Amino acid sequence: MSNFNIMEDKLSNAQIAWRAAQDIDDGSYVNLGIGFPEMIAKFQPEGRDVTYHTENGVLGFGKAPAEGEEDWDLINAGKKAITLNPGASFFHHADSFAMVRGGHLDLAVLGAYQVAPNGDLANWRVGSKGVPAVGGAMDLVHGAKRVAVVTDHITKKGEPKLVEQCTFPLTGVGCVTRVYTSLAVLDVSEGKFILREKLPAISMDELQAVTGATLHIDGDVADLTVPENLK
Amino acid sequence: MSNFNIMEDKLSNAQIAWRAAQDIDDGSYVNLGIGFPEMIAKFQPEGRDVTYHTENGVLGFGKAPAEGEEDWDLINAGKKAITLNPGASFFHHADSFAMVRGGHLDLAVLGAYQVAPNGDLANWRVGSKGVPAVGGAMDLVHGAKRVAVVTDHITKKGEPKLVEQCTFPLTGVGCVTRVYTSLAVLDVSEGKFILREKLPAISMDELQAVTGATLHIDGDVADLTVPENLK
Amino acid sequence: MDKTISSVAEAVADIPDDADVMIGGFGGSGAPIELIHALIDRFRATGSPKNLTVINNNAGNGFIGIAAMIKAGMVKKMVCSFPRSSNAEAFNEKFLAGEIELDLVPQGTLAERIRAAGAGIPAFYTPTSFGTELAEGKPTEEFDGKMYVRERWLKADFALIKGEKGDVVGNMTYRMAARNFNPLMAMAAEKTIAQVAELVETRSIDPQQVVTPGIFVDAIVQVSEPEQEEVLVRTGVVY
Amino acid sequence: MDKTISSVAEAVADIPDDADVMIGGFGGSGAPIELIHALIDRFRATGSPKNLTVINNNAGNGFIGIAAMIKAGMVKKMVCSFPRSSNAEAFNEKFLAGEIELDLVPQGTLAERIRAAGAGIPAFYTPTSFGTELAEGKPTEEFDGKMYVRERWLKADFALIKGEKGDVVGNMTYRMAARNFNPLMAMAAEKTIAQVAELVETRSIDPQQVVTPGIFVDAIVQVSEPEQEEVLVRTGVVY
Repeated sequence: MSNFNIMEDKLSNAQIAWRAAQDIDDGSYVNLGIGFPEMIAKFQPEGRDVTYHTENGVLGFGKAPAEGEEDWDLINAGKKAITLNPGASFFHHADSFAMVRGGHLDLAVLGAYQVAPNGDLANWRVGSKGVPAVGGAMDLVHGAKRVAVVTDHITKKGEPKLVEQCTFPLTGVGCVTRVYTSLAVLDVSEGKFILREKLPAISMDELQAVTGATLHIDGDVADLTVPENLK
Repeated sequence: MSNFNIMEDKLSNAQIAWRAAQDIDDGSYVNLGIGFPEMIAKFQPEGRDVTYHTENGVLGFGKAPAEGEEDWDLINAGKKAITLNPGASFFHHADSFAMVRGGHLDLAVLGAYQVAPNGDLANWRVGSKGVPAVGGAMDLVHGAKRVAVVTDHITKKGEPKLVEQCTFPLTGVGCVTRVYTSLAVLDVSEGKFILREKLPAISMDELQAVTGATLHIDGDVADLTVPENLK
Repeated sequence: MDKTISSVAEAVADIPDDADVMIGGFGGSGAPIELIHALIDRFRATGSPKNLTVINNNAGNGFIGIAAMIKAGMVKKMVCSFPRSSNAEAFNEKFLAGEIELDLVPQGTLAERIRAAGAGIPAFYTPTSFGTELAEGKPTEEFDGKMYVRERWLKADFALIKGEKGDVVGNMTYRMAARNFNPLMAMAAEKTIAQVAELVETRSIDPQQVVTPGIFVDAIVQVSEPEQEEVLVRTGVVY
Repeated sequence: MDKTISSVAEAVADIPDDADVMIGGFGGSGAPIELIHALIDRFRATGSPKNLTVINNNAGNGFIGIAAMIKAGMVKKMVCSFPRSSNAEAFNEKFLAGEIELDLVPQGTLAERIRAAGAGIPAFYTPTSFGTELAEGKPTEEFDGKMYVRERWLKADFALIKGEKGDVVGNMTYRMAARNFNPLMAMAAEKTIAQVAELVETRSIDPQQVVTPGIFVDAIVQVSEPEQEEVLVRTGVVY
């Protein structure tokens, strides 16, 4: 066994976001889910021209304004104040979700409670208690050319989030195409998790042990590395 | 028998259009079909503020421009040049037909080959020969609060256009609510033609004789009169 | 034709008990706060309208707008996509106490159902929610190898919406992302009541820039300096 | 991101044989005449693209635009609502000779099917055409006591559209009633190619005035003084 300590050696959310950001193509249209996925924009590689979509009817928004500079008619789906990049546009909610469902986005990135190898995603509620809220998650998982998930590899209790079958209520069936976790990068294809990258320090056995579904290998497994200065 | 001569004494198209125009309410939104129905706008009573809709995405158009003044990006569904009234708006075809199907128009007026007492309308083709063309007719018969027809009472060959059952291909089923003909004004309700007005010179028997469906009376039958100077 | 109403009180005067009311806005933008508050005033003064079904993306925040309607006890049911948020106690408390109903609809489906109502489309198929608990009991169908859920149009008796500029015949524009659900709801209600920051007396909005054509608007009232929901929530204003 | 193409010839260079091509415009307004003519030039020079299915409200008029495509023999099938009109001989002759197919679609259904394709809605119900021969073979269903016909989305491989102003990322506006089908087709095609009278080099169109957001446009070319179909037809121009 290696001396890999999962709680200490796994990637932070910022590091996962950084890794996911490397796969955002120049010229692409992207929707980043509320919360953790939003962080990805911060790590967009230099020189790539990416247009961000938000469900409430804005295409081409930029960074958050300075505090005190907010215009509350200019917000994203997470209700946070945003600014506009040149070339932006406004539209109503039906046109906004036409972009989502109609296959016009190149990429949507969401968080996850659970992902299964058949592409099923559970990310909207964990049980029947409390007030349910779905927002645009069930729409976002359909239509985008690629639907990626960013997530810790395991829950705070140490349970796997990559599972043979989702036990939490589903957000969508067969929708996820790639998963970026705190330990690995995996493609979801033909009912399998295909391991593309893993942290160099973790062994295959260790990784499989904290994964609730079989990991498949198809070609090389690259090292998952992030910039040293990024914590 | 009276000495009514149907070919000489019936109303002209202009006179039918004048009669139909009297029923256009102040403040209403109206679509007038291509051709004969378009003539109705000319007879809109003074003091009524009517907004005309055309399928190709204009609300609030006005008269035709003077010859030589046409802008061919400003046309109606009949491809004729139009002008704008103050308060006009442009929109795309899906929004335009949302207005039609969605019940937002107060009135649509169309021509007819045949109308039946169940409200069926045939006005788009007379047979299987030639090039068929439907345009917006099948949409216009649905959604408007009132769907009226303007038509000669009989064909050029003297055959009735108000018939028990349409024999020409249908444009819509159960859609017509009122008919203005060259001899009479009729409501179409509960599977019946209900006579509301007729030319004073024609007797009930004579009118029934040139009508291919039973005429029903429900209350008074008023005189159908038009201004003397209108030919 | 003049659809102008002189006060928000008058504008909402004929909304009866048990009405289905769409209310525009998303999060802190685009909510017709003054129309909502006029409705609350009426309820406080007369006990009516009550038992309302309110259709909005959210279920109110803070102590104003829809949250204040809920708190006041006017709302029987919320139809929305995202009732849960950091300042949604008004709804949360009533919901957990079983005192308010919730019809949870995915956001894109909510928008499309409202648009369908306005466009005379009684039902449509969407991939959204297929295979989830929100599709339970709904017809499904396969098209081109993919599964879809059939959804019905969503109509309302009234829509309360907020625009930026309006004219006397009801043509409207919106300010930035405050557009959101407002143009859709305008199409889907039996009667649409709009508040605008600027009501131009003449019919002078550029026809190419009209977002909501007047045909979709029944009454329009000027509220020159409208409150912004987000600001009211952040400053803890109680209505 | 720069979607600018320097010539109409280059813009249409990759449309293959057998493609489904949506072409914007209604009657004499909004037709991308120069893109169409560039396609005809290519066909005359190379014999390709041929066997096209063309989707447009009409089926060409006079001796230019779609009529010239038909005359040239590039078109296998027309999907349209109104092929018959006073100057539609090009289509009429081929149709009556059995040399071109026709899929006749009511105008509002055509618009909605195209919009549905762009919006990811595979099918919807409409009252239009119920009980008529154009509904034969289509599923029908009753909703709230009224009968409706189920219609499928209508997609295309390419859309050729015409706008007034455009920017390098594909944001577009339209001139008056030349808007018509253009914004819908932009949404419904795998690849949308737009010609605009003014192509602004910077991304400077007011975000509130954009009608077609750039996400729906793949290639944009400037045609500074575009021909107007109606004028070409009236003056008898032959292409």
